Amino acid sequence: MTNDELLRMSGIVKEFPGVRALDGVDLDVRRGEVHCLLGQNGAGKSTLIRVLTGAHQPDSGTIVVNGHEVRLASPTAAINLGIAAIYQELDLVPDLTVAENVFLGHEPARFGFSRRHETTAKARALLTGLGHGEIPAGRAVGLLPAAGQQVVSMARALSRDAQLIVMDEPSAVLDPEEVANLFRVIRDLTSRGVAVVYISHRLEEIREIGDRVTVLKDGATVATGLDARETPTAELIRLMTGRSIEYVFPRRAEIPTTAPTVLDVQDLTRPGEFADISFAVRAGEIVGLAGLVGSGRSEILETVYGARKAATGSVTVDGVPLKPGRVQAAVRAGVGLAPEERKSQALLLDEAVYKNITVSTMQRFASGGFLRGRAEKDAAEELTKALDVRPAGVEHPVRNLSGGNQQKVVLARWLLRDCRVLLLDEPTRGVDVGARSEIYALVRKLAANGVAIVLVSSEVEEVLGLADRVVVMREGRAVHTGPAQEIDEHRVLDLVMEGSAV
Amino acid sequence: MSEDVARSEPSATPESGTASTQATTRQPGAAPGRASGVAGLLRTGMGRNLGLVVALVLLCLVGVITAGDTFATGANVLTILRLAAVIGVVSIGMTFVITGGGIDLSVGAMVALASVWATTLATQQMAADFHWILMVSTALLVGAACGLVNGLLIAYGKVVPFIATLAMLAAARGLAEIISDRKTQIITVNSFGDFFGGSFLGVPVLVWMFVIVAALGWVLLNRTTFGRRTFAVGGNAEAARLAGIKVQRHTVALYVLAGLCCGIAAVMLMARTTTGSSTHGQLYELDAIAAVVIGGTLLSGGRGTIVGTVFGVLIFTTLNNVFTLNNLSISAQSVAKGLIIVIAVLLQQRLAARATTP
Amino acid sequence: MSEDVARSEPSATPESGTASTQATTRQPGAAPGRASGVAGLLRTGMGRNLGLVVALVLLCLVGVITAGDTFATGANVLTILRLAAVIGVVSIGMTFVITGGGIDLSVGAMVALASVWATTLATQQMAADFHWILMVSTALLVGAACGLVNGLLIAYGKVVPFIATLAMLAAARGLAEIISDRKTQIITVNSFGDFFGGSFLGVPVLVWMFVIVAALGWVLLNRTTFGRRTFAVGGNAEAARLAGIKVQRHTVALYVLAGLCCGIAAVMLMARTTTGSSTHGQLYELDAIAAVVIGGTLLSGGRGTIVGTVFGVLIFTTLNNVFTLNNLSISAQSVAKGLIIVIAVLLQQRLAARATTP
Amino acid sequence: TSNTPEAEKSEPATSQAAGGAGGGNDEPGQKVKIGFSAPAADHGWMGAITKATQAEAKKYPDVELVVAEGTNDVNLQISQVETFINQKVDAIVLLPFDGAALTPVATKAMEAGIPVVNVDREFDSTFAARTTILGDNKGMGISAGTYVCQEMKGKKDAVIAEIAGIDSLPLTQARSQGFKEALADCGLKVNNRVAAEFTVESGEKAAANLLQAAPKIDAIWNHDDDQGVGVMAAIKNSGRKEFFVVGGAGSANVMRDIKAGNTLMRATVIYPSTQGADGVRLARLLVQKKALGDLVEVEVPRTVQLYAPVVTKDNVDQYLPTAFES
Ligand SMILES: Nc1ncnc2c1ncn2[C@@H]1O[C@H](COP(=O)(O)OP(=O)(O)OP(=O)(O)O)[C@@H](O)[C@H]1O
Ligand SMILES: Nc1ncnc2c1ncn2[C@@H]1O[C@H](COP(=O)(O)OP(=O)(O)OP(=O)(O)O)[C@@H](O)[C@H]1O
Ligand SMILES: [Mg+2]
Ligand SMILES: [Mg+2]
Repeated sequence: MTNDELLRMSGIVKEFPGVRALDGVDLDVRRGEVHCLLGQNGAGKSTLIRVLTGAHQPDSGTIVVNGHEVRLASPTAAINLGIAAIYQELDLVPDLTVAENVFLGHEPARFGFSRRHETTAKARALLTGLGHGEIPAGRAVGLLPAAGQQVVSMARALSRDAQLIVMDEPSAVLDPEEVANLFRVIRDLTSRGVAVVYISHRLEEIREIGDRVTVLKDGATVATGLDARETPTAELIRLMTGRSIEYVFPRRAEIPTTAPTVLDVQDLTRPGEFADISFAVRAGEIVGLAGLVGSGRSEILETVYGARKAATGSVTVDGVPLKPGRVQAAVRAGVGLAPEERKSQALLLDEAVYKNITVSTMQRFASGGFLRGRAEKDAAEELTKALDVRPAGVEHPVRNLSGGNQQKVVLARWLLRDCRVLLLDEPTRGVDVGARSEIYALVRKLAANGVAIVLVSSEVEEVLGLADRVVVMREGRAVHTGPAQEIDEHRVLDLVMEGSAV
Repeated sequence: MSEDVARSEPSATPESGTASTQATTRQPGAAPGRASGVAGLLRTGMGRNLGLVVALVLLCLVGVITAGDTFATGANVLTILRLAAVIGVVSIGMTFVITGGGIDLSVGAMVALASVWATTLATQQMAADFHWILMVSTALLVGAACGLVNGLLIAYGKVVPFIATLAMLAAARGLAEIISDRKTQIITVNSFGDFFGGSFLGVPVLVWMFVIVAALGWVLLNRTTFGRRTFAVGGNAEAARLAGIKVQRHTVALYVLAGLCCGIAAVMLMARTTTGSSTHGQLYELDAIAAVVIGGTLLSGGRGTIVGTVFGVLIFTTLNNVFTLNNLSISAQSVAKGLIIVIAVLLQQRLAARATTP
Repeated sequence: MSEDVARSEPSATPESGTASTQATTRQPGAAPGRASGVAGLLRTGMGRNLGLVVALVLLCLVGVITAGDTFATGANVLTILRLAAVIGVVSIGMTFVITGGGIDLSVGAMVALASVWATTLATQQMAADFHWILMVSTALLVGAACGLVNGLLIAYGKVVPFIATLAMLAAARGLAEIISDRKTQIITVNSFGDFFGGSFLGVPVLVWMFVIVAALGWVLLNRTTFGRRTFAVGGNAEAARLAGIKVQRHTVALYVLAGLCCGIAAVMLMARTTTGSSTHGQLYELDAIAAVVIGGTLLSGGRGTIVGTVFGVLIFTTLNNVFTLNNLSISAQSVAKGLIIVIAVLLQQRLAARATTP
Repeated sequence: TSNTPEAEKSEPATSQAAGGAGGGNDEPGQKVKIGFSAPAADHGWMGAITKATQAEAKKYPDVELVVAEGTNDVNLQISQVETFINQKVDAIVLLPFDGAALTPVATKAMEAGIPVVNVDREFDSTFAARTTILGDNKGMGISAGTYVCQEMKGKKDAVIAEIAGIDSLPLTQARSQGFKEALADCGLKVNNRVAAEFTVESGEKAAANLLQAAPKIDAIWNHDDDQGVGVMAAIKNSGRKEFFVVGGAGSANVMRDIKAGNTLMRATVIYPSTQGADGVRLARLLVQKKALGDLVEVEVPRTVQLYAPVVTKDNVDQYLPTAFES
């Protein structure tokens, strides 16, 4: 089977000052297979990918492509070898159009003049092939929602005539329908002999699409060539974490019938985004919003939070109406929002972890405006321990953390705050299995303490498992509201898809 | 006109402090129906620059009302254009640098150095023997060389653009003074003045030069891969690098381009003044950046417009012209200028926002 | 000194073009073992500013070698410090604005306007009757008021900082000229000069003022919620807003602070020159921004250091002093300045990188 | 020329009602629209020039003065003159930022039939101006140097310092040249030279550094009295007293100091700030086709060079009235 081998990386070491991110990683990929890369947050997956695409230079180790040892001195070198990537952090140029982003770096051109019609047409063809012909090729990418941007990244990877495509958590921002679509594309690619390296924290996806699995732990390969379908889940988790984790949702507590309504949303409307949204959340209750990407869930949360101004409708907290379009009003009333896009909406990338965590609760650690750093760090430390943020220590700049660990930092910020109402938008995006169960437990505990929680997640399982009541959204409208126990995944998906069939 | 549509949001979004407060409220709005053809270009182009157009028109109205007989004459229009030409060319180069995420404080000094170098006795002697083209190429070369140094320092030396070009500002002006011995060097090569001082189709050669540079700049920025890369480098340098764009080399190219523009501006200034001098181009950095920014190019990079820059330049020069015609007290001119700049920007914002909201 | 650690990467990372190419290679540094106490402060502070320290020391060495007898005297050191004081105070204010993601081009004009307003006949008359504190408060008020206008325009009017403060530059200087009728207004209130011209413990009052402003600035930026918010607003305004920070109000506060510093600088300049004048503070904007940026504050916001700024100011003033002591021609000074700036920055980068690499 | 214009200048302004000495020159005549452009008023003397020019124009009901924004950008200044031409003003008074650079456009104005009065910084073509009014920059240096020589009384090892103005301007170079030549005459030289920017603040800065550079000084010549305010402040701060200071330009402040005799400022060399005002007068005469009253000549002369006298305690009263308030 050696002639089948496309890529072999062996003994890859990559050291950042003070951190050994990769410590002897081996990976081999065959033509036409989907090779899954598993590992906890911070295990080194993204770093390995960046070495493979020439974005990082390894300190040692060899890379063999098609039987030849290569040195990938720059992204261009990797591209020329037919290695394309969808990076974990969206790497698009917000002000360029969709088409321009798809063909960034290799735009159709003649004598240096870009052939815009050709670019647009080709981009449209690619998008259509991805099942997203509706994404306007001429729109600035920055104006697209996260999922749309992810599609553009995919189109870009496909635009290169690649023999190996690396996908770093492409499904993190996708809903079930989109994931199915993605898999269709992947199958199409592999049938043509293209190899795919697939990274995800959702084990069921691995089962569905993967052929073989390599597991990374603390920057080293701990298992390779595992069969993606046969290896037991418990075994994978053990390999990744070194312990066994029960991947289940914590038990719901009964909400006392006397629990007061804390958040009351009435007839909220923003034309073009969502209309006539009404729901109420009682103290201790978790309400989940399910729906496809683009169904307007994030917009609802942001509107409740005052980050967007509602056209009509009202938001009341503890019986007091909030002034629309004013974040301050919401914050004062005890509303917190853990936003969807951690990088642009939540994180201060150059700041230390603990400063990111305490930024919304600064007053608590200050006397007369002077901050007590010790107290801040202690509080942050406690949370990062609970969430297993790696590397440990609260003084690293957030920028240097892995994606999943950054997400944990965002969450920690809002867990620290004593909110009356907590709005969680995709709280587990990119978070590994172990930390995920920690987060579920924490969210449950908060609810048990009387916080009203609204949860948005693209993983229907998560919404159903965690929420007490579910609101199913389709195209900006609530199509179903009811207790979570009375509805199952298939019913939700049916509800959600109904419209798209029309 | 897809990329016009793409960039037709309110272009004067503050890029600082309160900037991204707008990010989430970005209108997702249905893509403004693929406008095609000239009408589309006009519509979207106008939409984006509506505020600038209105500001310029208002300014002209003021000019016509307060000094109608002189303001609205062909000669006066040419006067405004001639004034706009020199700083205009510099501003085109600056647009590229800023769009690419940089800044160039040394433009004025480069103009001075290029003008001095191109008018030394030696150069003029050679030019007299051979052709004035020698002086022109000297100026262009000097400009490009300074730009190259800027670019290398920034791209490979990793010196922040502000500091690198500030250093170049000091060094180039100092060098200009040393070369010229702080004397104004008079151009004696008559053919040079004859050519650049002349007119073509009733329009001064200088104005033609500005028009050509602006047109080339527009094409380069909006219709070539070079332009795409400039947006990419300025908008997200890391993404550009990962996409295989040679970010460092491109950065160098941008500064060389800016330097080249300064060389051209130096030639124009030499033609206008018949001199080369180390005092030429004073405060051009501020003027050019102001024109670029008021035109809607984002100081933080990634978004730039040549048309906006041209409007920016025209607004500032027309302002000066109207002031001169109206004999406002000099100090009052300063105050009025401040007010008008703010009003123009506010206008531009409101109108641009309205034009792009369905 | 945790926040020092947090920002201890090579501080001169270009924030443009090639900028983010480095983003991925930033050192995550195992937090350099919680360095505690003075030694820790020194170590991390030194690490980050090592290049600046070395540059300053080298400069002093040159001073001692070329003009030993005059350079290394107490009087000369005081001269340098006195020169540094005025622009230093302005730079402290600028550090806040830039760290918060903005820029202030109007600092020089605000200094001029404040100095003029505080030395009008009327103000001086009142001050003579009552107390010189009246002049001081006038200057501070005028500075703060201008800053307020800047801040409101930027935070609520959404005018980009560059343009808003450029407008203020024009307007404030114009107003200063109108008020002073372009005359240099000599201060006749002797008590004012006596106080601010005096010394305390052998150190001039002006130098004390600088030291106090810098110390307060450091505490404010590094030890208070205000400072923390400044970093947040400058680093990611949208995130800050969603985290519940009043971004607009904070932005206003930053510009008021900068204005206030200009008011203080105006008082100091009045004391130094015994005058108020509309020509005071020329090109302070460039000097201050240069000092701030060379000190390691990121022009794109989110990272700022008061200590670095102080070093930046000292380097520039010492440079001038050494030049003058050596009787260098102005042109040569210019060229040398350019070279030295670049060398200092390159040095700072390399050393800072090394100091933070274990 | 002689030194009489100095005395004469102050007088007609006030004696206009009395008819003046100009043989009816001050009588209102044909309306005259004059365009005036000068460099940026970034220092006291330049501010005084514009002020004096405007004040002078106000005195004549038949003069309308159009003042362009001061600028150090020759391109803008050229455009201002072009605007004047478009406006068809009757005459242009031009204090160019750079004489040579403004020559082409001034020539253009002359060719368009608009007389140009060139003030202070000279064009490099005689066809560019009908009349030129010049201060005597080199003469200023010579006067200052000569005065210093006198005061040094043959002291051969005297330390002389010079605080120049904006070093990149030709006029500064001319002043320094004159100073150097005059000093050389008595065997002295400039030991320390710094340059400021004509502003109070820059003067203070330059002087502070200079005083450190030279531990012992015998005389300082400071090119400009407005920057001199700063120079004196720096000297006061340093507590040094071993030298004397000679000023330049002749501001009222300095003259009052000289008169009071309680500072180190012992003399100043006049560089009239009324050149623009004179320009307006001559321009008016040119347009109205009148001659200079005190001359037999029936045309306004081609060049008027103003004298640069040294003002000391002895003669200060004579000059104080014309001094500019900076
Ligand atoms: N530029 C960097 N500087 C310093 N440390 C880094 C840098 N990039 C990554 N690291 C560190 O390297 C380790 C591996 O990070 P990486 O992003 O590869 O993890 P990952 O497996 O992709 O995790 P996730 O599942 O959360 O995305 C982490 O500990 C991270 O903190
Ligand atoms: N693929 C797409 N192309 C273009 N526009 C889209 C696309 N997906 C969504 N939109 C627009 O974006 C808006 C909402 O998108 P958004 O992704 O924020 O919704 P969401 O329900 O919160 O999804 P998610 O949970 O992924 O955040 C909708 O109004 C829709 O018009
Ligand atoms: Mg990752
Ligand atoms: Mg969403």
